[in-house]
Amino acid sequence: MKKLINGAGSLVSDALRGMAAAHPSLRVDLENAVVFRAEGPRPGKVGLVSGGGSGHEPLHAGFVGHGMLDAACPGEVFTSPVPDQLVEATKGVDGGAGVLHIVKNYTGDVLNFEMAAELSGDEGVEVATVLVNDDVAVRDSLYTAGRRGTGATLFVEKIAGALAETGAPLAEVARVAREVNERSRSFGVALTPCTVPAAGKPTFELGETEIELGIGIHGEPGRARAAMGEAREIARIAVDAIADDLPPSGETLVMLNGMGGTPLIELYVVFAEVEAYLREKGATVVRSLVGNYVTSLDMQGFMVTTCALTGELTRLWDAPVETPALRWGR
Amino acid sequence: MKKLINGAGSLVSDALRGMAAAHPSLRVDLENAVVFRAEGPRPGKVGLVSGGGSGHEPLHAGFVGHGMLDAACPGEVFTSPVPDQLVEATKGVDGGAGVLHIVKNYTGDVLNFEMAAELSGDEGVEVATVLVNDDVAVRDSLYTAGRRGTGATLFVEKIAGALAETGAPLAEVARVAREVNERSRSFGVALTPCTVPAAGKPTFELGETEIELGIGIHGEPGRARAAMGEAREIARIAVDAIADDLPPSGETLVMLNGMGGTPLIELYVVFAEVEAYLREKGATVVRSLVGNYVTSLDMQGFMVTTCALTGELTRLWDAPVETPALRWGR
Amino acid sequence: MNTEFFAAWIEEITSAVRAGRDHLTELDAAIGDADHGTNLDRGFTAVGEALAAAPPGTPGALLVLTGTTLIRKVGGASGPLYGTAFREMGKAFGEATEISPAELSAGVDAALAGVRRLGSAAEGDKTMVDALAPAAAALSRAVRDGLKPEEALEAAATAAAEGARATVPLQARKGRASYLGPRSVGHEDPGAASTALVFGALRAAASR
Amino acid sequence: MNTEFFAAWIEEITSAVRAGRDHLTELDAAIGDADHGTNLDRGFTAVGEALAAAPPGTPGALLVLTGTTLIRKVGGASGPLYGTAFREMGKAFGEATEISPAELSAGVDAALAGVRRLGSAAEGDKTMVDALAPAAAALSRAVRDGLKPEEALEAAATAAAEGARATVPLQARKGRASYLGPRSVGHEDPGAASTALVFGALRAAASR
Ligand SMILES: Nc1ncnc2c1ncn2[C@@H]1O[C@H](COP(=O)(O)OP(=O)(O)O)[C@@H](O)[C@H]1O
Ligand SMILES: Nc1ncnc2c1ncn2[C@@H]1O[C@H](COP(=O)(O)OP(=O)(O)O)[C@@H](O)[C@H]1O
Ligand SMILES: [Mg+2]
Ligand SMILES: [Mg+2]
Ligand SMILES: [Mg+2]
Ligand SMILES: [Mg+2]
Repeated sequence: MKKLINGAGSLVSDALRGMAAAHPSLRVDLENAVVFRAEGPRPGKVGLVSGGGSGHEPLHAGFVGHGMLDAACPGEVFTSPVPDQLVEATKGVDGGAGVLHIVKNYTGDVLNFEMAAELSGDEGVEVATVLVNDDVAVRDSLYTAGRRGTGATLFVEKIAGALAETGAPLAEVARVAREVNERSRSFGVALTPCTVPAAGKPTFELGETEIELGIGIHGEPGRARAAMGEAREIARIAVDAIADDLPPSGETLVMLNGMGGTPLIELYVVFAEVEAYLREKGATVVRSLVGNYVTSLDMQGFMVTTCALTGELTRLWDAPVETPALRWGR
Repeated sequence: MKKLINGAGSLVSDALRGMAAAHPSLRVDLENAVVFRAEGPRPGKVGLVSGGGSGHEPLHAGFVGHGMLDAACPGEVFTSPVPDQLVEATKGVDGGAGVLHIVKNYTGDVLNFEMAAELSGDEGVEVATVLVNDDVAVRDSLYTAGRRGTGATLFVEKIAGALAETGAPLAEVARVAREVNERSRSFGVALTPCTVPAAGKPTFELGETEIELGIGIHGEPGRARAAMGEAREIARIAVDAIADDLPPSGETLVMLNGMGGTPLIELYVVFAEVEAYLREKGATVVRSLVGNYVTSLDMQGFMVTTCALTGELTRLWDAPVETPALRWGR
Repeated sequence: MNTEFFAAWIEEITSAVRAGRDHLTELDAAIGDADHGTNLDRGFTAVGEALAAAPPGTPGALLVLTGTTLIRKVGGASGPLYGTAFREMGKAFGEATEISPAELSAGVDAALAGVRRLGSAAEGDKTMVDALAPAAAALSRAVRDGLKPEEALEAAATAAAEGARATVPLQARKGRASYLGPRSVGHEDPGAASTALVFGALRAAASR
Repeated sequence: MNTEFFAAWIEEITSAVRAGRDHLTELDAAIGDADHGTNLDRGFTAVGEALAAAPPGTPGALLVLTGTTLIRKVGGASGPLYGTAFREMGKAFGEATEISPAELSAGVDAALAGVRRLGSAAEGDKTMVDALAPAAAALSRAVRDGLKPEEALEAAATAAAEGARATVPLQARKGRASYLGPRSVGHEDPGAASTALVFGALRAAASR
């Protein structure tokens, strides 16, 4: 394992120093490991706090800024943040209109955010929570911890962030956030595992002609292994998995997300296939993102995330956003 | 080798289909393999054409748009584009004020652009050329093909593109492009080789504790091999190599560029070290980019590119840009 | 069992976790996200610092501080779960300075109840509950049968270890491993394995 | 040597490049960017299509079309360089329908001059010139010495192959390999190796 780090123990704080140096629009609280907007909370605006394990960059700290998050809490690699950190963030972004917690559905994230919401409530901050659970690879949610939160997190953060910017009340922001989640689905494929720095070796082994289908974003193995094929076939497997759960139709937002180690040129190849196949199935891709947005360290592979748009969601998606990793309109 | 492709032969055109589907702001001429701005040339504006081998995405097609390039010509992977393609692009972007060719200094790129410039001239388009050669890893340029063009290409494209947008004449745009190149330096480090799809295996072998110093952007081995160390040490090696050639001072633009396969969290760790060390050496990083901008397929590693700013260059850097991979101010 | 005893327990856990860190992380790599060993190691290192900074005067206070520190420093699923377990056990001990085997057994029951409440996992879901529940049961049986303290702790440690091993053939229904569906079968649950270490450490503390 | 002869030459080059593609790409991987074999294979495949689409009537026209197609389809350094070589050779043949050994030799000299002009590489810079220049010299010597055509082509092929092999100990001063400095020593130049294939194909065409 070769990693550009000064040590696995200091990875998150070293990276936060880099973010602080690179982005004057952010205020990085190194002590609490919270990334805030430099300008602080705006009175009357709902604050948005997201967080989760590190290793998914640019998620979440790369999405702090106008039109998106107010604060992000990075945990250790693939480990949810701790309650103290989340409380610090929640208090720090409260402009009096309450705070929305955006939580990916993993036991660890859920438990730590729950504790933080309770503690923040004790300190007088109104907190609403949206649970993101878009990953169709997890079936039988009765017998599992439920669907994982993956790519749709970005959609929720962007769209709820845009609505919050208009001064909408907490209940409204939470409503739209849940709606985005309900209209979104994801499915991921890995060509290689990733290597967690503190573990020092790949999270699983994969042969030269094998791929993992239905992966999450934590280097975990997927639900099944399949033979490597052409981009076209693999793209269709992912779209079919999504379509089985929510038949694509109408104006659709698509993210073709790289898992961190896949060259952009390959992501465009896959996107061409995904777009064509969705069209064949009757949906129209009217908005898209292609690139590394919700990653698993150095994993090679991709994830398709779709969101069935409404007029309101499209308008909010198009609204200006100014963050390190997503920016338009300003 | 596992790649998300439909075949090495169709890689570039498949990816171009993906770009066309993802970016309505682009017009992709699939037959000639040229990526244009959708809106076409603006009368009186100097056109900017860049190009080079594929495998460096988002360079160059990801930088086509307002405030940057007018067209990009992707060649086969790591192979310069051909003259026909470049002529097509040059004619297609000419708004009557002439066209600037931005050429990275590699024998292949130089020869093909030269031929294209001659052919375009025959067809009545005035062409000026800027040769980018910022890579300090190549010394003794008398005994080599000269310094390679690497990271500074992005700076040249952005800053010359901003000036062209103001309606400045070709000579002026070429002048500022050359100035950016002269004020820029790069040095790259690889932790792993990359795999060219048509070749099917890694371009070189590197042990578990070895790194390559002074790499280019074509998966070629560097000038020397060294032992893997902490991010801090490696960052300092890169900055020292640049400083040996052009002592850092004053307001500086820095790109901490990932080679394609390195997680963003590691790039931020390295950036923190680069910024601190440049500060120690007397320069002030006032503008920066951290991410995958000029890549070598799936290579893990990074490149530091610096540019000693002037008031004019900073203003042009800050000017609005609206391309798939670089966007602000619009 | 006095405050020193419980301090020794925490020390024993800390060294067992340190020694077992890579093993726990490997178990987690197979069916989770490869951080369980690192998580607990980070957590108990912090617990050591917290206890040294402000040594608590009672077993209850010591365990509450242990739990609080775990919640504050670990993150992930195991942080709140282990944290709650130690906190509930500490709260069950109240202000007492000497803990009887029966009180210890009641404390472990409280820990189990806390974990169950928070994570809503049942036995057989392939989680730490599969080691914690049999340990609690064995301890309470031993107390009821009037076994010597060392024998009681031995029984609890054995039950926890057996419970952990018994997670191998199970299909996970809680936590990350559940995402794997049938592919989670054939691997030991990392949280159950660490719970076995925790009860092994209790036995070790008693035979110090 | 008539138009068919030169068509046969191009066919022989095409199959030699196809067969040697991976080897050439490996040579390029060692000191370049791992595309030389792919580049030439793509180029000569396109040449085959172009010649089939509009079969030229003279050796000169055939070689000019070959060169133009290489320039249009290959890219990289070798596209313009090989393209220019074939174009210059074709231009040197003019309208002639039958080419004598002396005219062939003059054509190869013209090709060499074209490559030199474009790439400004000298002998010893570790480029295709290191195979092309000795081949040109051997051919001109053979013609001057009145050797039979097959012997002359044999001499050129041998000289090209030896020239290519002789690039191994050299340090590159042109092209991508020059960036490696002393590390370019110990590897055969891919362009010199492909030039040896080109002259081997010329000999093969003669003995068809
Ligand atoms: N709902 C739950 N109830 C009880 N224990 C759980 C639950 N979910 C997970 N666990 C335990 O937590 C362990 C994983 O801990 P850890 O790896 O530190 O956290 P994470 O899963 O967040 O990475 C699992 O092996 C399991 O024993
Ligand atoms: N300036 C030059 N003059 C002559 N030949 C050159 C020159 N530069 C490169 N070459 C030849 O081109 C070959 C490389 O061709 P190729 O790999 O197809 O192009 P690229 O270097 O652009 O990838 C080298 O091995 C060398 O023989
Ligand atoms: Mg975890
Ligand atoms: Mg090349
Ligand atoms: Mg885990
Ligand atoms: Mg090459």
